[in-house]
Amino acid sequence: MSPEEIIQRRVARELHAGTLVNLGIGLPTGVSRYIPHNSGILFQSENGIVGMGSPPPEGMEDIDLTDAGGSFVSAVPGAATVDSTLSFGLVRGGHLDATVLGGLEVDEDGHLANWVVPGRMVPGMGGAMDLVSGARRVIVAMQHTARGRPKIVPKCTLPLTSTRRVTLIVTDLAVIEPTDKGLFLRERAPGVEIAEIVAATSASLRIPDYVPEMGLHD
Amino acid sequence: MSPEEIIQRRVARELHAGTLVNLGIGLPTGVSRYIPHNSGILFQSENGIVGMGSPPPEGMEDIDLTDAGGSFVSAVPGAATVDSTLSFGLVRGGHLDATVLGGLEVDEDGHLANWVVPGRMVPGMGGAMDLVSGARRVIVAMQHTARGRPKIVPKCTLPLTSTRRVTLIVTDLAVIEPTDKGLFLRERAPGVEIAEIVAATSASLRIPDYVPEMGLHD
Amino acid sequence: MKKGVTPQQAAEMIPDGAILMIGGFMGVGSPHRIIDALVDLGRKNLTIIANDTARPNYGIGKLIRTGAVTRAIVSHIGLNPETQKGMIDGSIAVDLVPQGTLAERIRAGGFGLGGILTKTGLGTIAAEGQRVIEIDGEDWLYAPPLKADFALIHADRADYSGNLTYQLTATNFNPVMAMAGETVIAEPREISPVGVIPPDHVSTSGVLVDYIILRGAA
Amino acid sequence: MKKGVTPQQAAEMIPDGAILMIGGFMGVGSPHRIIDALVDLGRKNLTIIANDTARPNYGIGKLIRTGAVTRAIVSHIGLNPETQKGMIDGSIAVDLVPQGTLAERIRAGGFGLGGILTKTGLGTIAAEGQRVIEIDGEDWLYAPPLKADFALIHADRADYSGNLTYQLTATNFNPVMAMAGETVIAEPREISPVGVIPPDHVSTSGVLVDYIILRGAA
Repeated sequence: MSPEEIIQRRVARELHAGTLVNLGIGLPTGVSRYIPHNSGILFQSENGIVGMGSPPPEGMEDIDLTDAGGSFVSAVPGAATVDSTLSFGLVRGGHLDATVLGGLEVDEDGHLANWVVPGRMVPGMGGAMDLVSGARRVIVAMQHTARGRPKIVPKCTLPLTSTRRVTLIVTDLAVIEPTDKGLFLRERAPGVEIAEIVAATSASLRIPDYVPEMGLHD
Repeated sequence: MSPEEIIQRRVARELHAGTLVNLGIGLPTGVSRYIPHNSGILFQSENGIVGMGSPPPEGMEDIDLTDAGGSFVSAVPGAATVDSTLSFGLVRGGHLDATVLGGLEVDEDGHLANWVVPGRMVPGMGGAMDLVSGARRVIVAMQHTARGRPKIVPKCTLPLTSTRRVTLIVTDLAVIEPTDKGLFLRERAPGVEIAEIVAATSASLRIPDYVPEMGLHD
Repeated sequence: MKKGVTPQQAAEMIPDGAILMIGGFMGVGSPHRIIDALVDLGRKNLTIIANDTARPNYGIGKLIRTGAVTRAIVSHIGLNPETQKGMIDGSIAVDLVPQGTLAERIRAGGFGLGGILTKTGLGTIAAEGQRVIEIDGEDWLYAPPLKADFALIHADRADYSGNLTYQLTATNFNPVMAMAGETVIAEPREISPVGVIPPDHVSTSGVLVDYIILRGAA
Repeated sequence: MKKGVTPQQAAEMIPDGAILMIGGFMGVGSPHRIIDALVDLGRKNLTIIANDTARPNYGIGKLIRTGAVTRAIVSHIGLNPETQKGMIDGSIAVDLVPQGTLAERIRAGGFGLGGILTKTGLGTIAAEGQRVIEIDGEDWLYAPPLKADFALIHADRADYSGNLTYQLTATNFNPVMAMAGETVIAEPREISPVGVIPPDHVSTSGVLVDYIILRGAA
């Protein structure tokens, strides 16, 4: 199983029937592959739809229906179109159960940096700052390290996306929960030892007596 | 011609083709009687429609289509439904060309009082404060006096609806324009002498050399 | 699939002392069956956030007549002398709020905004005791967001997943209140299978709606 | 009846140095024919308020490539390296604004509000130099309203009176920008007689629209 797949399958278990969820572009988008059609989970895309569906069959694309990355998508039965003000009203107003976002860094305060690398990458924050500030739960889905360097750090060196603490960090090695007492190691990826996680993390981790292996969504 | 009809016919001349107009309940509503159907003027009702039409034929009322007073109305071809936030976005955002409102008092600053008589009448301001603050032009349509007492006064004794100066006062005796130099008498009602207007007005009026008789809409 | 309930079941969820938003404008577009059930249960000490209190013993006026309401945040009570009487004798605390300000305050509550900045009411008694914020040398009246324990709304049509449509001036405050209630109960006139309402015609997404009043349930 | 114009006539109305709002999200729901005409005319020194600058030489990206844009107020430029390059070399002043904040700032401009109060961006570099307002002990980030000389919007359908409908995620910023442009030019895909769009399906009332781009005009 690839690192991405481990992350996506584990995140899928965090999403509950009957709720509204926003998946960021890239790795988070792939979480939807592990959500059954009858799950009762609705996906929001911040460019204006509640009830986004999978990519359409070849040749059936609607040029007026894309995700926030501009890729063609479909709509599930019961979908609703929303304009940009209502789309972010859903986000900011606490109507979104969860957002799943990629991360460049997360630190011991649970702060996320994921929108800019000054001098190197200036994409703009798009909807990320609203999502992290407004969603009821913020789940960071990212590889544990980037080119061997830890991404879970004592203090973010990159500009923050929000000063709000994220809810959960899911990586290919671990599930970590930021709290006001620091970062708690909650789960290990299958076959991964605690020492391996600690070695790949520059932030200080709080390690309970029992750290189970993560369950993965089918 | 009744005093109301003089006022309504004169106000009708202030409304221009292709604009959006809000008529207050009561005397102002009657202004629409003197607007031809092909005028290109659209009426807004703040409870949620752009393009309000005349009362429907007997037995054809739609219980979901009323004016702000709760009376049944119709919709003109090209009408649009708006919710309360958009309805007042049109008002506050300066998209409404004119509002025509009744008045209890108007004073030398051009300030209008029309929503409460403390201790005697507590109706609430409804949409009046937004309309007076937001419409591009505010036309007060009222009888010149109430039970013989002037309603155009040096300083309002009743609580103001807005500290914004109204655009024009149209009464059964006169058309008066509030400016930063005071109230200018612009027109006399047919057959009415200037002295009669001055006598019925406790505010000080600025009187140009030539004060024409008002033209009335057919 | 949303939970369908009878008006009685809906009313039983609402305790004495609850803060309720109730849609409608002079009773047009109000959830009349829920109101009747609240009256039947004899609920007390309710706070009502609504445009108005309709007419005596009609719509919200029924809750006024039975003494269920001890506080009302409304824009207009002019057509319900019983509410005026309650305000004057002190049995109902009435906050009169300009209609556009009321709509925006509810929206701010539902959209996660910290309040609104408006010109409406500035310098009038409706602004007494309220904060004025200067921005670039210009004064704006600040008004705080409004939220409610329950939003009781009318709809023209619902689908099984809670998507709602409204009709004409029965729209009014219903969609914005659907954003601002902790629990949202919708009383539709018609109920349809999912997919009957096209995404572009959904005015309120089902993700905002908690309960639907069942058809014909007495 | 609205004035119909060709894309060229529309572009000729827009002077060098104008402030433009342009609808669309990664080019989906953008007024492509007006953009092409602006490029053909070689307009310069434009300020663009939009969600993004699409991709290189696509949609708003065409205006970037031809050097027509000297300032951009946008939420995202990640998929257009030419805009990023312009930002870094200083040829384009880019203000990055969180997407939900951008939508609300445009709305505030069009709805006559003094700005917005949001948590989004608070404590991040996106809030640098911006005003923080404390309300009941809680900090909110203030962001000012946005208006434009012209709003250039896409629509799915217009009627002769300028009423507009949108389709699916091509809706995005178009309806809110229609409120905030001094002059509003709509580029619909289809044009219908008045009455073809029912009042409840009109998303933007024709009173907001000044010009309609004619069908097929080359």
